[in-house]
Amino acid sequence: MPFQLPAEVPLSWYLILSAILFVTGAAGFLIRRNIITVFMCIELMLNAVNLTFISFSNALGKVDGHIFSFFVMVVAAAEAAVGLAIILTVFKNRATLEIDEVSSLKL
Amino acid sequence: MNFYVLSLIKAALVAVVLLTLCAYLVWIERKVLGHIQLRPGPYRVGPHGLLQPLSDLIKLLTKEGVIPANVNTFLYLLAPFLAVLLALTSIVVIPFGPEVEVFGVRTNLGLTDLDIGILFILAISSLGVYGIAIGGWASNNKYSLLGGLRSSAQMISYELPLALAIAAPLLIVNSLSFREMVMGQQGYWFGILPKWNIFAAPFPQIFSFLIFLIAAFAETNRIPFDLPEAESELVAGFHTEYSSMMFAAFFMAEYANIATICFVATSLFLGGWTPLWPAQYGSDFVPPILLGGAGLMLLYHASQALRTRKWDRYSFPVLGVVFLGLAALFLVPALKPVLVPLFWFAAKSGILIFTFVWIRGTLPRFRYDQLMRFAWTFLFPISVVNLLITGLLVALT
Amino acid sequence: MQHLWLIPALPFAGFLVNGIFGRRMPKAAVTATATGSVLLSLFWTVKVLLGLGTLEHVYLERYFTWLQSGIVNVSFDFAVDRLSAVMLLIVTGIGSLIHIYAIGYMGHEHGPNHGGYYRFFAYMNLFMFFMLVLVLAANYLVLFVGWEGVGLCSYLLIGFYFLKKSAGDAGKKAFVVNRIGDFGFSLGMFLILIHFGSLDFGSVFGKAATMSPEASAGIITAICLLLLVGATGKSAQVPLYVWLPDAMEGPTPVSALIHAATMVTAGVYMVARSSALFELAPVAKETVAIVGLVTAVLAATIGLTQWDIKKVFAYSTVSQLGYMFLGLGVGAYSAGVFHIMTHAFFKALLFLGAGSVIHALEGEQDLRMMGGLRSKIPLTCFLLFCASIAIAGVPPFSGFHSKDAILLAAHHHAPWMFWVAVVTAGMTAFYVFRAFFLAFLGNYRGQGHPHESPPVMTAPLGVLALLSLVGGYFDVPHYLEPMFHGGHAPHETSLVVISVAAGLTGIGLAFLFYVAKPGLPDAVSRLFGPVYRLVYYKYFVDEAYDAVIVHPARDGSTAVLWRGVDAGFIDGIVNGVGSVARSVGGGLRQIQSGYIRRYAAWVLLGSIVIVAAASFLGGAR
Amino acid sequence: MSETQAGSAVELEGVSGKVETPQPRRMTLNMGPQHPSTHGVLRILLELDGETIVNARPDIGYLHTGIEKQAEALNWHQVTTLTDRMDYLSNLANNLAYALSVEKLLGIEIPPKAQWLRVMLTELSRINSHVVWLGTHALDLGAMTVFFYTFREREEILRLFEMFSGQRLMTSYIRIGGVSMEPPRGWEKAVGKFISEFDAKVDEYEDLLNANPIFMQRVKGVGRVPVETLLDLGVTGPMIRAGGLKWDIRKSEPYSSYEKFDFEVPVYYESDVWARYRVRMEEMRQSRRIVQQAMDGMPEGRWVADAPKAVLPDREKMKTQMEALIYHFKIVTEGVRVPPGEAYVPVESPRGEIGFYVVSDGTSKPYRVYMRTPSFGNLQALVPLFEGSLVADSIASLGSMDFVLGDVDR
Amino acid sequence: MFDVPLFLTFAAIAVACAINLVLQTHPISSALSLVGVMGSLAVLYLLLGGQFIAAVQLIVYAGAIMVLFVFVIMLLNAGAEKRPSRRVLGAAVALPLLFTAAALGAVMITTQIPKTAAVKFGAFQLGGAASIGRELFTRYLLPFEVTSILILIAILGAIVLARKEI
Repeated sequence: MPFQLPAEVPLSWYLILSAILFVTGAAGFLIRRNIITVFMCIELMLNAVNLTFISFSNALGKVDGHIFSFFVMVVAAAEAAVGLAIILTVFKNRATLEIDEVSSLKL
Repeated sequence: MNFYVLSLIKAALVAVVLLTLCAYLVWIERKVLGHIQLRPGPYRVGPHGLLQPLSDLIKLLTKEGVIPANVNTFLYLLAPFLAVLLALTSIVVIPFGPEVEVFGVRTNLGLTDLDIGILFILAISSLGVYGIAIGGWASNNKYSLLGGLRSSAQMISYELPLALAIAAPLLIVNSLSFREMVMGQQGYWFGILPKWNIFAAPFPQIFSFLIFLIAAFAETNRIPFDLPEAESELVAGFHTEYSSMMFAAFFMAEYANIATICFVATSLFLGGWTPLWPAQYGSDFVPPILLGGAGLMLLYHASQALRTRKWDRYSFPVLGVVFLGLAALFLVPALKPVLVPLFWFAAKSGILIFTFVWIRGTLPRFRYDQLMRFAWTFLFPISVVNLLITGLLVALT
Repeated sequence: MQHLWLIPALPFAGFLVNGIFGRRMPKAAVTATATGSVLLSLFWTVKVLLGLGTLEHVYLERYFTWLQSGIVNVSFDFAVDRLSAVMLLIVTGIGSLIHIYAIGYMGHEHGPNHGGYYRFFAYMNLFMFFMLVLVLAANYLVLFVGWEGVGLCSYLLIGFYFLKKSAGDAGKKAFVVNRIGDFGFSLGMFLILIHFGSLDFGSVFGKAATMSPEASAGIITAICLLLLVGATGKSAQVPLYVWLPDAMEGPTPVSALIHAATMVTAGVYMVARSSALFELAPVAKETVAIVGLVTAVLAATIGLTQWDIKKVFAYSTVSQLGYMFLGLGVGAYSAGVFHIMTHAFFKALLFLGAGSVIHALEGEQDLRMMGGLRSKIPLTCFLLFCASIAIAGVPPFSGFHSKDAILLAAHHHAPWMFWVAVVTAGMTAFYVFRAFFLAFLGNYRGQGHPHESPPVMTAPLGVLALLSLVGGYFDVPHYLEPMFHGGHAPHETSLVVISVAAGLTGIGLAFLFYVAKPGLPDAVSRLFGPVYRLVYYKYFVDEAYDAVIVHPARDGSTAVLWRGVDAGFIDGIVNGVGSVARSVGGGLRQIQSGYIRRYAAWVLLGSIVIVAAASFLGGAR
Repeated sequence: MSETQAGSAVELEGVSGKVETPQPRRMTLNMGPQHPSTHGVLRILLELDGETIVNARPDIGYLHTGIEKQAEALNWHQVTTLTDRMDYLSNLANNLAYALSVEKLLGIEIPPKAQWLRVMLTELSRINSHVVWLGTHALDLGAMTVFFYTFREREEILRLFEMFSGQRLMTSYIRIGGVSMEPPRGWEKAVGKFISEFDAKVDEYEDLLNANPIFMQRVKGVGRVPVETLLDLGVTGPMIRAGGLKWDIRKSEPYSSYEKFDFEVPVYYESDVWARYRVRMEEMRQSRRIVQQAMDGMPEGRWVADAPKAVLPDREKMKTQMEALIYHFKIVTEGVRVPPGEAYVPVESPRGEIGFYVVSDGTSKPYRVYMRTPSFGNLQALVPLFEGSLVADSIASLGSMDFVLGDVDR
Repeated sequence: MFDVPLFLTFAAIAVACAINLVLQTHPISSALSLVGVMGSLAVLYLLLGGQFIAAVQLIVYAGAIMVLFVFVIMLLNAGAEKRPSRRVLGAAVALPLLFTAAALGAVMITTQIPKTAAVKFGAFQLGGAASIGRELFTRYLLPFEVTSILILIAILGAIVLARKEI
């Protein structure tokens, strides 16, 4: 018998999906050079984590995972507001979005 | 009957009706606007321009769809598709009438009833900005870009008061489902005044309703908030470069959005399909009387045949008979429970849609910064205060 | 439910509307909102009181649990008994009159967004809200909310003309001095909480009555003394009275409403409210009486010499508040509260009349620049005369009744107190009529052209004048009698005669000094040169406070806390830590490239190591 | 998309040296020549910082038709038709200015009836111009309906023009020596009907706009330029009167018997779009007054001057009198011979001062015709009006200048 | 009955969009891919019984945060990324690391999660607005209030940073 689809989705599938998304986000963070894209990769990683939360919430039958991901979203919103404002300012002062050209964050 | 078959039938019905409605909204708008502006509006194609939408459609279909050089073709084509898709999606949660029995099948008048229907509407409408923003960006035109930018800022800003205005009736009815929302507004004060949310008990939601309407104007990019397509500044804003069916898609999205938002307002604030006064005082007879009256007037005018156009002599009697037939349909006992709620729903939404057109014929356009200031320094605080007062009063009672 | 919450909520709604939208609203709408809300509040008060009938028992409304933590369990309750009923009527009644008056008085605030007009009314409404919360409170914490709130409004309103430095300074002074009092009050409150385990008036007084007196005498005395500190701050008693005369920098309606009629009586109200505790602490009670007496005398003497018409009335207010404290201290709580009411009538009238004079003279406040105004603004003159004879204790007007009740009780308690108080009463009559004669008789000494105030200002004054004249016949002491346990002093006609004589003597002397023989005051002041200067400069109290408290505190902070502790010790630690960190960081900075993605790679590497360690070493099942 | 990308990234390598802050990126927007709100083919290069205009450069000439040069090739009477084509909204004022200049050279006395007719028709054309301005201006601000209301009145006026001259737009009614035709029968009734209803119509426009907070927000304090600047730039007409300068040629140098009419010159001082709007609204009312007076006091007599060498004779006379036939032949074949000299007579057109500087060398064709047109002068104010304002405000300012591109480019 | 195919479909869309996000050079394409990821995740949340969180995912993430991203990209008119110069070096460091991370994740998931654990569609009933709201306003009240302060600070920060002159 060839590969048979299970009747229900195993929990590990969700977790593997989440891991794939997370690693993709991390890869993007390390590879991309555009600040905005890098920022979006962070959002992708947060989303992956959210998926984990929701999956576990479902597996454990508790609503707490939803609450956590709710908080993650709130934090992401705040982070996006401030982060994009910083990007705007950087762009205004440096006229570039290349992340490697903004390397003065050191002593 | 099978759930899937039933859903398919309903979906097909709603899709056909909605698309026709969008087309005829344009006709209605042009007619009403024309009469506001001392001119007859569309008059040439068909009796009183009734076939105008059809001719527009044929024209737009047969036009060449120009894709300008140096645009991102994928996104350029995606944008109108996205806009119209999202605009049409939100219709699924609107309840048009109560649960009825037609030909032995019990079903809700409406496509579906999500527990979180109102959140669904908010989610879809918050996505609606993508069509415009991407269209503006992908056109590779400065006017389009400015239009897209303005619209994204505007729609984000007005979404807040919109959501806050929606939240106030939610507190009263205590449900996120549209159907329960409407069910919560059944009944009459003193047996005569409807218990709609704008007449709600502790605190009439009239302010929420007004805030909702204002924000709805902004969300649908209508005058006085039509900055994304302000023709005197931005030529045509985000759809400057679009032509033929892609333009038609944007156009249709705009009108579908108007229709949807009027449906939402009707369900949230005006009691959905609930009649204006109780059935025992004869509210069921309003539709046949109105339609029958219209039919009789048409027949009368046909008999006069004064300065009407040549083939009004034929069209008037035909339409008159059609109206009389519709009036008769409302009197058929089997169809009455289906048609009467639909009539009330349509009547309320129609009045709101008329308001949209009316405002367009009356007001000038805001300046962009005035628009944003209006949203953040007036509408937002007002809606917060409104929500707080509503919450307080609901908690106290 | 009588919906007591509506009484403060209405002015609060007015505050919200005016405070948020006032800038954009037309002036008439601002006026209507502000005055209307207070009038509605008055109306609601009357309705509630009528609905509650004779108020044999306390009527309590519970709203919600406010704080719940350990032993603290405070709910947000409002209560009405006879005491708060009287106060409610005073606050809303006088408040309404003064709001109406302010329409005329503040009407000339021009400029962008009609100046501070909407701001003024917003503050006034906020004040009404807090004052009503204070009066309606059913426990000490809610009372404290109102207490702090009225302090805030007082600060805002004293500094209303914040472009004037003196106004800003006066506001700050009031705020700081009140803080001292509030500190005492809050300590008292904590003691109550610890000792009785509750802050509700009902349960505290109930427990105090049932506890054995020996066990708790000391702590109750401490509580009462601390509460008294709070009361001296709010009610401007010695030694914390210094802020009230300066508070006259605010607009006159503010002086009338807050710094004469209502807020400053909060201390009296609070002591009367806590009478059950004070009855158990004779030492504290005696202290109250002495503080009141000292204040009354001290302020009255200062009032004799002031030239600013509002300052005269301000010191008079301090002095009258002293009277009220005296009344409380000698156990005549109801007389003290009665005096709150009559004082509210005639002192509000005095201030508003003074405001009318100032308005007529376009801002002139110096008595030396007035005179002969009787023919120019006769209506104001008549109204001020009503107020003056009321405060001077001439029978049968209102001041006579309440003052006499206090004096009788004082005599019953300790005769020497009576005699001191009688002399003070004479001085009161003297300085009030001194101001009156200087302003209205003689020749006009100013330059401007005085004009009568508009009816919107004089109409409330008329009402107040009527109340000042007949207010003594509201038998408040009798109404309040069941609330307090203090003994009723027997009526002695001889004492009444003495006090009336003192008042009349004061009036006569004033007439002699300032009308009959205008040269006499200078001669007298030359005769008692040093004493006169001492009094004229207000006993140098402000200077003394500066020298004793303010300067040492500032210099000490500079020398010890700043130079020594902060710069030497703390900065030393910080700098030391910093330099260590810097030298360590110098080594670590080699890793820091400035490229964010490299940091991210480090983070990733680190987390991989941690997760791997966790799963392979210990975490695996 | 081209954007000026001034400045470059500066490395902050721990040095405390002078750091050059790069200019924020600006966008260059090409407004026109085909743009809904430039009212014709005007091109404006805008340099934007966000939505604020940093720099504006108007580019004119897209409508250049060489009218000045053409005029040198036509005879004196034919030039009249060119003046119509400069400005389709104030053709009668243009006719009048040209006619007055030539008449000054010819030295002809114009009969009162012609003068009164000229006044009446130029004032009607002023109303025409202002209602069109009002409609398009409101349309620019997004108020569609006003446009249709004003065009209702415009239609009435054009019908009147057609009645007088047989033409709706290019009337050429005012000719050298008077007006081209005798007023038609029943004109008093038609004009009277129009002006009796017109004040109510103006009230109607004001009802639509003045009570509208959005309109007020869009015009009040917008496009404010000091009147001195406007004066330096040669701006005339309602724009300068909205700045507080009471300058109206009808009052200061009356022509065509304007001194015999009773009217006010509206002046406002704010010098913003709102003031310009109010000036024009008030001028419409005043023009109606003038038309009323002209109609009531219309003198009897002939409508052309008695100058056989310059004016075509009556058809009747031509058929019966030899002399008339000769003059007719001469004027038609070679044109009017104007004595050598030069003349300039300014006229207050709806947009401001218009004048034709005509030079004659004694032949039947002008040696030179130079036009001082108000639109060109008013357009000078574009740069100070635009710079520092928002794009949306610039639309309002642009509309408030009220220029006709044909008048600018000639 | 449909949940396995639905999961597979939307998981595939999510992964495809995520990879597209990383591979696209133009930020706006990346942003739209991220919207795709979020949309498909919202569907997965629905499968997991999280109706409320799915709606919030769309409203907050896709509807607000990503619109903000698109807005900023359009505002800055950011062009496509230039070819990275140090690609080889970056890849040489990053890819082994990522591979390790992925392997570690796989190991963790396979060893720690019981094989039998499965997601039954419709079994989880607590994902509605009511139950989440109740938890949020009782047990998680303090964190909830703290987030409001966080948002306030973020607003202030954004305003201060985005001012014309800084």
